[in-house]
Amino acid sequence: MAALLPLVVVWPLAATVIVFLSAGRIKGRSAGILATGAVGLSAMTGGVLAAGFMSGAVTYPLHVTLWEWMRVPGFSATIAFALDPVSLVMIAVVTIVGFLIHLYAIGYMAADPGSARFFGCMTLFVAAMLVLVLASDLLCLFIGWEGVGLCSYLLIGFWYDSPANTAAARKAFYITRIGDVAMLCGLLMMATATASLQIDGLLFAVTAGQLSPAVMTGSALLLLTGALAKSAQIPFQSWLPDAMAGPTPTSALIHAATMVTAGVYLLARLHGLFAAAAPAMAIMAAIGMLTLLVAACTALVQSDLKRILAWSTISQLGYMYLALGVGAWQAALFHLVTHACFKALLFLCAGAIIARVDHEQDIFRMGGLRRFMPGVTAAFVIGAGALAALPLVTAGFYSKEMILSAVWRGQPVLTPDFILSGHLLWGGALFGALLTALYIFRCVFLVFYGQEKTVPTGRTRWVMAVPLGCLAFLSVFVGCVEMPGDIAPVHLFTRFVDPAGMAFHPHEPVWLLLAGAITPVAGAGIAWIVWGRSGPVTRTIPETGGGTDDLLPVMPLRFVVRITRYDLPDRLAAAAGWMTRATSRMMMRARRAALHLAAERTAMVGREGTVVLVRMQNGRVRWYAGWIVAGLGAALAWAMLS
Amino acid sequence: MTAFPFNAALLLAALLFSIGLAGVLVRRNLVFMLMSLDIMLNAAGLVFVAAGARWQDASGQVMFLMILALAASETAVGLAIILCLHAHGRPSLDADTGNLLRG
Amino acid sequence: MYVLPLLSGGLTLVGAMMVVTCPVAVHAVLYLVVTLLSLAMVLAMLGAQFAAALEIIIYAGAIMVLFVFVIMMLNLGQPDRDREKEWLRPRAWIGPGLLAVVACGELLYGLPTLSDPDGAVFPIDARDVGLSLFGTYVLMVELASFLLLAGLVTAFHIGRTLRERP
Amino acid sequence: MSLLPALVVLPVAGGVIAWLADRLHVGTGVRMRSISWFVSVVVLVLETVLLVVESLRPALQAGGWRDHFFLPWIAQMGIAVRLDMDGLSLSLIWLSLLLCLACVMFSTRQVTVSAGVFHFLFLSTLTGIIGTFLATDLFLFFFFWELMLVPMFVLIAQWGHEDRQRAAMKFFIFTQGSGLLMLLSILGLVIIHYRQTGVLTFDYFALATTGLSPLGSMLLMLGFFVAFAVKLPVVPVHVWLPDAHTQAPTTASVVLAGILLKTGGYGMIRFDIMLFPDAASRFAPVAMGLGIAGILYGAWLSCEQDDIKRLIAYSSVSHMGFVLLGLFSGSWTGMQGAIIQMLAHGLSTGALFLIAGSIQDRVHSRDMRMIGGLWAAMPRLSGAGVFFAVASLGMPGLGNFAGEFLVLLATWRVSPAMAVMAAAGLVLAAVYSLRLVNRVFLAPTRPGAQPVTDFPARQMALLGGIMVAVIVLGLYPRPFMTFAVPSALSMTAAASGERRAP
Repeated sequence: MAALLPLVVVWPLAATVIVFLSAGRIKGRSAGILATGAVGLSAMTGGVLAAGFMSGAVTYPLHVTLWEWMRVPGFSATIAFALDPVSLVMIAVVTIVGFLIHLYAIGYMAADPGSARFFGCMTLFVAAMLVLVLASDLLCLFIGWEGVGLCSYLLIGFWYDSPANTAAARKAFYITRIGDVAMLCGLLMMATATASLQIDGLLFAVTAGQLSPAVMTGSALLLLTGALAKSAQIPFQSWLPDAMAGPTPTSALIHAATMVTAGVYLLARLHGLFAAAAPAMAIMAAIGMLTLLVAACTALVQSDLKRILAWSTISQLGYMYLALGVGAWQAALFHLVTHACFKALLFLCAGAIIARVDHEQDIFRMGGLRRFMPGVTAAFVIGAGALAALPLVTAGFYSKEMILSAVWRGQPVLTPDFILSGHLLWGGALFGALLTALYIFRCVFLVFYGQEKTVPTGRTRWVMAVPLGCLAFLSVFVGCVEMPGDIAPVHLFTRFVDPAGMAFHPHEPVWLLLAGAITPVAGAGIAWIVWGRSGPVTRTIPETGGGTDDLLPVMPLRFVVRITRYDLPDRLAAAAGWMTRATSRMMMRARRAALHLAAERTAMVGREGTVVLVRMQNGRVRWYAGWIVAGLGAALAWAMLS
Repeated sequence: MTAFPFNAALLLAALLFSIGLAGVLVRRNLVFMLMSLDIMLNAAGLVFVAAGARWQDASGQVMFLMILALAASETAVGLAIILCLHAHGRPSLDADTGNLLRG
Repeated sequence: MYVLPLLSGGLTLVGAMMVVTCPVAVHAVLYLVVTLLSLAMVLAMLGAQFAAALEIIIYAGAIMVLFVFVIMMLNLGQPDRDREKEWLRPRAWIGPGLLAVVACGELLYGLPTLSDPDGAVFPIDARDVGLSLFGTYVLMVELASFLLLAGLVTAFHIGRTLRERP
Repeated sequence: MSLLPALVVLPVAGGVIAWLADRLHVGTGVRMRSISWFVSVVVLVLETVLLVVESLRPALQAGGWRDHFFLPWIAQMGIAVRLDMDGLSLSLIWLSLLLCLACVMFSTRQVTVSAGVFHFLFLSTLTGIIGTFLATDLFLFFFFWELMLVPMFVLIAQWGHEDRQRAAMKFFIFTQGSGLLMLLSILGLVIIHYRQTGVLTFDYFALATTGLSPLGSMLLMLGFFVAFAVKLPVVPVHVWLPDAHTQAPTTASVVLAGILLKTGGYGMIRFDIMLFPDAASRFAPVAMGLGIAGILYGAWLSCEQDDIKRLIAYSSVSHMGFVLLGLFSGSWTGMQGAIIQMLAHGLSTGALFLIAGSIQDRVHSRDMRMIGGLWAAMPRLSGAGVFFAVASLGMPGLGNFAGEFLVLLATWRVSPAMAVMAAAGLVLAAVYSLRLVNRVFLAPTRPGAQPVTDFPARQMALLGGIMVAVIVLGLYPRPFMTFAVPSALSMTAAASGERRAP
């Protein structure tokens, strides 16, 4: 059984190596089939492991140490994998969602000449993500962590013909790299303190009190920074919307389902450490809260379909961080799973739509599409419902409900004097849920209802339709594994990932549940009034551009929107980038000037010296004779004087 | 024979040498430079001979002979070069014009 | 008593000065001959008759003839004389003169003043020189012969190229 | 019978043969242009065989010196031909040979102007480098140190690009001047040793036992340090490097970046830190500061370059900053990290220079604005380029990261603030590497680009070998960490201030 664990990673890695080694001999379609098959094999291997796990054939955690990576006095690192429920859940998400997206991509990328490269990068990404998920050593995890970043870079900039795309790719990499460096510093701090980065050993050291509070808080904050950058949370959020420049399957897999949730996974994995670092938790919760609201507001005023989904991803990740911040890492993980399903579904639907309307991404230029693509419409609506957390029938409802109830009870402690109120956070999260329903149903109504503005061509191929169906199914039913205690006492997920945390579900007021259920419905209703009715308030293309429509007079959101529209951190990042280059250029110039000056001085001294020397070396015999005599005179004088 | 004092010989040699030196330095014509050189060589020879006479040693005159041989060959070669230069379009025999490493 | 030494020494110096300052080549050669002859006189007075004889025969005879031949071949005339005069402006004398005076002063200052040995001058004749020459200094003679040979070959070579490359 | 002298002499002898072969062919009129190239290939293959034999021989001491050679040279002065090999030398020689083979396979065949001389100089540089890595007699070391300098100077000055004379002169003056300082230090050490023991010797192990005053050892160490710092290069004296790397012909760039810089690091390990441990530890804060300055400054300037070779050259400055930082962090960890970083940098940057040179051969420009996207035309070249650019930005799992991580770990133990600053260099590394990728490889094809040929399979195989080596270094550096450490005058002994003869 243990031998199967590395295989999970090996399949996609092998596919990558084959695709790249073939040097273009494996063309798009076969590369796609190869890649999909590899990820499928990976999923199957994961399935076998899970089966063994369920049947008790494998006791967890299952550790496989492949080899020792480095060993120096006072530190050692290994390339080692570990399988426990949390990583099993992540494997399931990565491989199953990954498989469906790969399948979809065979159809989506069929016409692209560089699709072999695309599939090579995608499988490399899956391999790196699996390394990240499986690693039992934080340094080994860091391989996967940076690996996914690299693949993200390669895939965002996949269509490199447009400089905007490569710029977006670089921006994504730079911003996450800043977080990575912070994380690396956190790793160094812990490595110095504990001589190893083995996760189990580390958590043991935390519980045993071997680490000083300063080290724990410091490393927790540094790791948090890395995670925030990876998950595009404030203040690192600006790269994710730009990352939509990549092909849609990439956006679905990397920038919705898996990579951006790596930070959530890391923090869930290290929840023991963070539990001991209360300020980090409070900061996490606050950032999650802030991000989910700001991103939701921003999503509300975007007009680009993929960007709306990107902001929505940031917002949903904010929910996860909020949950992590109040200590409900199970809830965060559960939301991660459901979010992976419905967000992947939404992205794939968006891809299907965009592919058929001639790569138009502006929702105001679409409309009435439900008549041309009923299947896609159904899938999108299911996804939207799950995102908005429509009660009972969607997976998103259960996971969001879990978060909300956890937040209600949570009390993040920033300092002993300053405790965030869980109820306040709950209110914010609920308002976020309202905004979520608003913006996603705004999309639904603008894109699928009303008059046609663009007539779609072609049809959605089955390789693209099948994944949509599967994901729609998952988006509806995956939530059934965990339900609030008031509806049904089903707690399969919590039991699975955290058997020890049984005291997680005390009874709470029913109105909490009701509020959580009604809010999305209300949001959808408002959206219907504003954008959906036969005589809607706004469905014309906004004149102002930049995504604001005349929602603004209707909703008192002007202020928030104004903030988010300007995307301050993005400006800051741009300014920082500009400053970097400017200072670099200045240093170059200064260096040149300094060198020039030095060279001039040297040359001047040299010239002055040379004049004398040249006088001496003019090739005239008489001068030479003169010099000889002068030398003679000097020698004689010296001899006589001394 | 009237004796020539040793110190006087040295004085004479030094003056002769300086005159020859000044000649070498001041004349630009190669012929005159050669002549001045000969004067300097003679000055050196004079010192040798005077020293030989002072210490009653034949070595001084041997050295004088050597200087003579040196002067002979030097003059021969020098004059040959002068002739060569003259034939190659340097009729002025200006020593200062030969400062470039070209024929 | 000192007339002859003074005369010969003075003549030597005057002749040398004339050589250095004279603008006409043939005159200079003649002054040089005068210098050499008077120098031979000095040598003879130093008791080196052999050296004096060689000075006259080889220097004043052979080498000076060589000079004269060359000067004849150079075919110098009035323009050359003018050029020499122009080259011998007083300004041209400053540096060399200074150097020469300094060198001379240093030489004179540095020379030891030695008293003459008592008694008469014992001449060192050709026999002594010959014994020394072919005894102690035989290797040097060989070297000198090499030098002369080299000088011969060089002069011949240069002269040959002169003939072949008109 | 030791093979070490053969190892040293073979390249230069082969170089002479290559030269003569070229001359003879010119003479006979049978103009076979690449005859000297063939000779070089044969020589390098022979050398590789020798090195394989050498690597497989049992070590003289377990875990210590592997081989030894001694021959009196100038006995009166105590100068001898003394060569010793340990794991560090062996790994660096392997690196040199691998890169030289790569050079020969990739670029030296393109040299048409007096190819014989070119190969002679190239191979004699190799002799100088191998000798430098092996010599344990200080005089011999200095001899080889200078030997590798002169042919390199001629290579740059004669076969370089547009501004080659100036660059070569700069290179020469910097390295020569600092080499003289080293010579002074060597002589000073020898004389002090002579005064103490009455034995005049240049033997490394004998000199290591010299008792020195603190000031004296500091001065002598600084003399060595400056020479190695110029080679490494350390920031204030790196000025020669960008010019030399940029203007040198491809082969020389690769040898410069891949190997010559490593002689600086090697010298610092063997002749600075191990010879003067006390002075080195006192000097460590300054050296580490210089290392950080190098990391940040090199990376920062690298971000703003338009010339592809210049960009890589500045990135070398940055990477070598890590080496300096690690060496002077005063622990095994840092030393091992620095060695790994040296090996990995040699491979990745050497390969990048090869690729840059190939681009220049094909596109006739080094200006990244003129090159444009190459992926469409040359996917193999571009793929390799992306790989090595990614390696140089410090991707975990590749060689550079292993080295950088160990260095950072060692630095963190000394001073977290320094480690943070050094780690910030990694962000800049991402900036310049990805700029390179997005301006040369993954970029829109320039309109009007000439059709070009991609790398043929055998060159790609060689590059693939280098890639595998980088990956192995990154994922399994342990054997190198135990193998490639300097022997004998061990660090632990050095750290505690006592010295031990071998």
